[in-house]
Amino acid sequence: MTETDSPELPLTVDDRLAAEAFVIDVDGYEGPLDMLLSMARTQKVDLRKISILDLSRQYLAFVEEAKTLRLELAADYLVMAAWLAFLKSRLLLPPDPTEEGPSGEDLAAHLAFQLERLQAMRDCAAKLMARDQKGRDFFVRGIPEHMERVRKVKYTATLIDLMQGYARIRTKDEFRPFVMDREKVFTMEMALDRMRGMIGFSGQWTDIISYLPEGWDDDPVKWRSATAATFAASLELVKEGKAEIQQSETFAPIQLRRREIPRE
Amino acid sequence: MSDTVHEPKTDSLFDAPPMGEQERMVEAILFASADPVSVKELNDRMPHGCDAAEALVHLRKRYEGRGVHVVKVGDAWAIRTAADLGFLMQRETVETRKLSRAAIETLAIISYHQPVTRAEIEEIRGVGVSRGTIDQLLEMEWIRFGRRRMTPGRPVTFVVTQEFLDHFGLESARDLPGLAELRAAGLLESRPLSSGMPQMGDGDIDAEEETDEGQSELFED
Amino acid sequence: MSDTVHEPKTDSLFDAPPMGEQERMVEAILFASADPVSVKELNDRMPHGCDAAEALVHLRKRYEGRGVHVVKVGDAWAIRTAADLGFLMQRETVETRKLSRAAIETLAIISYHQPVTRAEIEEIRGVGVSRGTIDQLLEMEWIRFGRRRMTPGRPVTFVVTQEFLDHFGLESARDLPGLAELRAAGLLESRPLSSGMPQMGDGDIDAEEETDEGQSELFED
Repeated sequence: MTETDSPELPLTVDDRLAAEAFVIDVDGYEGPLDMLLSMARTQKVDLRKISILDLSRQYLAFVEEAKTLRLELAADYLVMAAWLAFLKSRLLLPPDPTEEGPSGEDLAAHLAFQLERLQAMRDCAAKLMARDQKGRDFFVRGIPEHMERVRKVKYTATLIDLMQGYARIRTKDEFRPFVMDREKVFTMEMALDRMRGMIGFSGQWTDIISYLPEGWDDDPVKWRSATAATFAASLELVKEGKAEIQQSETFAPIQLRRREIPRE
Repeated sequence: MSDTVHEPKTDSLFDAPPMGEQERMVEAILFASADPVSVKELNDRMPHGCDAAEALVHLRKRYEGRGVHVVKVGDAWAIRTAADLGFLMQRETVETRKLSRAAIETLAIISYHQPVTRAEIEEIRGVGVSRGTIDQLLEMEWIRFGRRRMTPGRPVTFVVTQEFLDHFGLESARDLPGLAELRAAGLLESRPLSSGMPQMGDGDIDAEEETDEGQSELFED
Repeated sequence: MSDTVHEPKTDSLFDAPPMGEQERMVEAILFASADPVSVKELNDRMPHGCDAAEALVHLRKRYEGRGVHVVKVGDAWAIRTAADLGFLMQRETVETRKLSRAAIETLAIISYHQPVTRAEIEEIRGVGVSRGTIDQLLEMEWIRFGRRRMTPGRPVTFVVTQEFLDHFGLESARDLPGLAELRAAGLLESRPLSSGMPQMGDGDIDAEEETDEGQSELFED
């Protein structure tokens, strides 16, 4: 911070100190309204009796000065300056009856209201922060006891549950209400289950009829169901790549054997 | 859920415990909790037929002038040390993050004008409110989102929380210092001017309705 | 540090606060501290000339019979919930669940065959009965121990309780429908088992339940 290193700005030390002060001040303001408010305070009157005209002049003078000092002003400040210039002209010129919108006095009154409200909020903020605060002036319980959540499970059953349970045991079978009697149906799932266990031992071509479960070959209805299921299951095994299937001619026996897993 | 609170006592299968016992129960529950406990929760935790609200009246009186007080925080209650004994508690003092001037002012505006939109805060302060300021207050749980304003754009509003009341030792937002005077002076009204004034926020303040909703819906839920 | 405790009061430059004030101070400190506080620490924190030990005597008396007590923890002091109000610190949530299949079947066997030993239950079910299942039914007070069977080993028997009868709306266990009635009601299938029929999954269930000792059996889903 030497004093002679800026030849393009022929300013005195005082000028530059003042300029720096402006920069700092603008930074310190929370926007143009805040700046107006602190300017208004220097008028040392009730905010309601403040001279908006004086305030506008003061603000515009500040902005002019900032310009000559080549200070960068935030857009907000310039917008406010433009508006205050407009307000100033309205306040100074006689009212134009053809003009729409609020009068200069309305606008000035509104600005005064805004300044007063901002000041009021500032005072409130100060009062709020001056209150006794938790953790600073008063304190909460140091050893709070955490509420324990006790989860209690109540088990229940109905008489039907009980009887169904008993029925299940006495029939040694899954209790299945409202299920069609499928005594004579051999499902593909059953066939698949059966064949999966057997296919591994079948290196030779074997007639699929030999896979039929015991006791399913005498009753024609059961035989048909079992044969169809076994055939479908055979195809499924082939599809899964676990078996190979062949038939030499129409109506010839269908033969199945394990598929050797090719080495990779 | 909520109807359990005002259940007539005649419904009770058993007699409620005597009021002295109820007072003890409220005392134990409030002592055990660092956070305020609502009357509803007190009633829920106490045996059927208890009247926590009445027990609270007795308990509060009992602790008058003592080292700890029974305080009301919104619709909940808590026990807090007496403020005049704060000097004994350096050990318990929590270093709170220093709030910026912007944050303090924003907080004051929200508490006095709630529910209030961001645009309204900006109009009052005459400067944009940074996201960080709002975020900080939300994070401290001193403010929360209120109902959306039924105006174009349906902007969100901000209101203060129970934690705010607790922190500043307020029974309700109506007890904010100087609130009545400010209202009488018309300083809590939203008074937008139809044209001219530069707008600092989103610029839709003009569109906001002019009704003074301030303080009318302090406790939304 | 330690010599401050027994410092004679006459050394004090200022008069110590009145005992009532000292009691308030102890109250506030004990309330706000995260740990129990020793008499020495109380004296250190309180203004010069205070007698925390005496204040504690008063405070302790004041909290006698209240919802919280001043208690000694080691050589330090703390405020604690009165033991008889501990129940307030718990919130009970009751969840209703269906009894597991194993429990229902065991219960069914006991109700139809009582008095019945565990070995007999297992024989009828064809599956081992876990201790957990029996314990659960005992705990629910739906079954209880009957007389010991006068056979080698004198095994205990199980019978159903009045509680069980009440729950199922039965006057006595003899009112339970018999096999024929179960069949007539469509609860029993009359189809005889075909020996050639693959028993889907039957073997699996046995193996599964037998290894399934204890708690896991209680929760079917």
